Amino acid sequence: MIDKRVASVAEAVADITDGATVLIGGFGEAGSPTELIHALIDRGARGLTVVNNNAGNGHIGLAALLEQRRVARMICTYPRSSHSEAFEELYRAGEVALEVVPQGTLAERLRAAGAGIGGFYTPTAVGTPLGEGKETRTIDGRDYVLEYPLHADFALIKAERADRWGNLTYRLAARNFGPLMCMAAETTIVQARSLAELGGIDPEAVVTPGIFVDRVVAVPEPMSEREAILRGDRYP
Amino acid sequence: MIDKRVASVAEAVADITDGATVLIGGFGEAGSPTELIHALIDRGARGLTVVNNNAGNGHIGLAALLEQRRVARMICTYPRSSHSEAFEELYRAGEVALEVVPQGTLAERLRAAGAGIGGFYTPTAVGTPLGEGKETRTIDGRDYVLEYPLHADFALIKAERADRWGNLTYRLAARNFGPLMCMAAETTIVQARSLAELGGIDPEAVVTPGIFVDRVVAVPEPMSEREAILRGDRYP
Amino acid sequence: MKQGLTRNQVAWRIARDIPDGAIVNLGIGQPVLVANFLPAGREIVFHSENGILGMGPEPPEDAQDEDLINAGKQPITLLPGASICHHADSFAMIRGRHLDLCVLGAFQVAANGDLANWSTGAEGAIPGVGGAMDLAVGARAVYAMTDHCTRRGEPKIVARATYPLTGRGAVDRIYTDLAVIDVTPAGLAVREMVRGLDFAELRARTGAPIEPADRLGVLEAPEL
Amino acid sequence: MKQGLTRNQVAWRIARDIPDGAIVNLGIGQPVLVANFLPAGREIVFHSENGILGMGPEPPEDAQDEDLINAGKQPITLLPGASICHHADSFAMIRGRHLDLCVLGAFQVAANGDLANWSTGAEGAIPGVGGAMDLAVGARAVYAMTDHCTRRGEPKIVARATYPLTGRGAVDRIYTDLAVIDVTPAGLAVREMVRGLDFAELRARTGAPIEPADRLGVLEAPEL
Repeated sequence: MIDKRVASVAEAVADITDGATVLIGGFGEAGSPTELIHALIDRGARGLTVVNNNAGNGHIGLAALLEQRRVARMICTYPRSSHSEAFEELYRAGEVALEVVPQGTLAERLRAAGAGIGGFYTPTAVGTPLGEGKETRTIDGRDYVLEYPLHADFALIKAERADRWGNLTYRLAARNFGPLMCMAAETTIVQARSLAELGGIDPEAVVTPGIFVDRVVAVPEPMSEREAILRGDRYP
Repeated sequence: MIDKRVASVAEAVADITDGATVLIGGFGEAGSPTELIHALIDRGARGLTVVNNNAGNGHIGLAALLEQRRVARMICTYPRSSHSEAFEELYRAGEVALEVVPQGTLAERLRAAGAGIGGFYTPTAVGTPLGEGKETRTIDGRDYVLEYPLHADFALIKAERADRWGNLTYRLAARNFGPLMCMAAETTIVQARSLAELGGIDPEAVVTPGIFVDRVVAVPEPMSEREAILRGDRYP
Repeated sequence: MKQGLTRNQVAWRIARDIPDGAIVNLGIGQPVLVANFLPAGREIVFHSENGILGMGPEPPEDAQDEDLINAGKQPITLLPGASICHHADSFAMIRGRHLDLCVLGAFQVAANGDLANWSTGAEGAIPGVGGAMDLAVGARAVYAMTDHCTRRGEPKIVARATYPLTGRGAVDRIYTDLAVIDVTPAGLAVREMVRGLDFAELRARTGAPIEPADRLGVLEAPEL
Repeated sequence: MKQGLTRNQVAWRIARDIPDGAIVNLGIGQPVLVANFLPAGREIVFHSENGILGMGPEPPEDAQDEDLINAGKQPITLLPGASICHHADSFAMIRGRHLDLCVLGAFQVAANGDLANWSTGAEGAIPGVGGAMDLAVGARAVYAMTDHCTRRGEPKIVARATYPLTGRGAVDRIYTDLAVIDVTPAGLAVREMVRGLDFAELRARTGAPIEPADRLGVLEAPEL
């Protein structure tokens, strides 16, 4: 029997080891798997490479992971925000490396990793500092740079519903990078607001098919990043 | 106001001209836009390049378009089937050219066209006759061939529901190439079993966002390919 | 004497040029103002990089939803006809040239349309690009919305960009507080200029050669 | 004396090797028989190239639906837990190495695992490849299911494929009516052989060098 459900967030992240590359879903406050990140902080892995659109807000979730000095390298599109002081301090202190990737290129590199594509030509970043040093090619009169897939060891994803096969739905704009990161990681770990019976998700409504998911854990009332920041919450 | 609805299939295909490249959705009997193809036959355009997974069945739809000598070139993955005699006769008589593409490569080339990707490296067909003459590259120890996007002038697609912005849903396995072809064509023409009021399709359930669709026409009771073949139907 | 348009007035001017039915992405910052001034009777579809097509205005505070934000991380609503997709599909729309128009802010626009809007290249600054490079290269038309000069009076329209580029030859038209300027193969062509400015003055405030377009109109907007 | 297994028996034998929880694609033709012989208690998820994960068996004729067919164009059902996707996502599953296993028919399998199953290369034949090349290169494990020899007695397991290839080094294991053979870096290793055949006979019917594996078992199956 296929049963990807695990009992706790601690169990879900128990095999994430030092030096792992970890994709973390979410865009702004929508879709952040905050409880899984906190479990990862408890787990204690260090020297991580973390991929996220941003670089954490306030002092919870990814920002807390950074503050706990667990992240050696951030790959993101836009590290700054109104509450990104955790990253900014570490970056200025030289305690975390940063690779900035254009957002569409980040999404496409994740998809390429999941889809078995060895590389692709994108027009994005041609002639800019982020295209420097990359192989370029003119195809049908348009210039492109060659980008490579972005594979990872783990993905931490927040979904709305999940079943024991790992089929997922997402809520509204919390979908963002989730479906792509699920494809790109060797092991995909999902926190879902609710668990459905098998067959409880309409086959046409499944956004991430279970084939891309390894573990599912129920987190019925995930933390609100916005409220946590307003309250000044810190983790741990 | 945005209103992509047109009154008839004839109006929907009225600007398809000789020599156009036309993507035709469907896989087997699921998702074939038969009524749009018949309108295209009535329209009279010749010398078409047609892209479809197969090459028509019986004597309706794509098979009829072939029999009417409108197709100069077929790009498909698998032209033969239990009822593909129309294509086979023309092919043996040298009246239609054939380009066979691996199915995953066809899907990915359509997606690349829609997504602005200039080319991509796929491991599929390496070392086979379908990879011959293609640029190859070894990336991280795996061999790949370089494939290019497959752009088209028109796409003919069958959907389940559509609204006036062109948002689409598909029914079950009739989804197949539809979402990809909608992205890849300059002009995408859709027949839908029903038209929804704007807002009548759940935003999370939209499979093809309206941005990829140009025209929508209601065909409430589309022909069953299976029944048409059993009856021996011919078009016109 | 206040000579130029306010930012709201520039936004109003840009909004007038967005045709009915257009699919539009408004960049973070000044460009979002454009949505406030759409002429009545036009149905415009707004795209947001984070997987939203058919974005509506910010809801009242008690109706905000953390799962419904735009690329600027601000609460939004969905209009009837809206759809949600993931990031790869959202950027397929952008990179695949499906957006009719994008309005972007600018640090510099060069005479050849080169756009710099993501980094001043300053020592110690934390870089961040978001979706700007994809939008610059992908949208069918790119309008730059910018002050004509910096606060220190330096031109933002320049012969060659000195800041790190966002995209080469990306910009089709520039809207400033002083002028509306087309980027053409022959150079920068001024379509509209505010009253009370003569062309020599505009030239003086512009860091690249400009010429009047065939018909030079007046850039004006109502009090806003 | 009928020496070898029937096709149903080969399908039964393959089914025994599919572990609980595996995600599997069964190629068109003989391989689809495998689904009929799954050992009780194993939950196997079947993938079909045309965007279906969680495919169930063919329904009775009065419950068939033209919009619910598999890659072989046959009517199917969906099991609880099934999902639908488009072709690019379906082949992302394949090419991206997410399928645990694929069973493919074969014209020829070479000693190095090269697979030929899409074209005999015959003059005048109409080529068609479908998803075979993607499956050959993408599935984590590829099992070839084939008669050991052609009807004319020619070996289908060969030193070098003479038919046009489907994929290089694609096959991990070969199941025939006579034997189960692993493709290893050291060559073809026979894991199981039917009773009543000696290894020299098997060698004679095989067009490539074979050696017995460390433990050579008996290939047998119940009457089916």
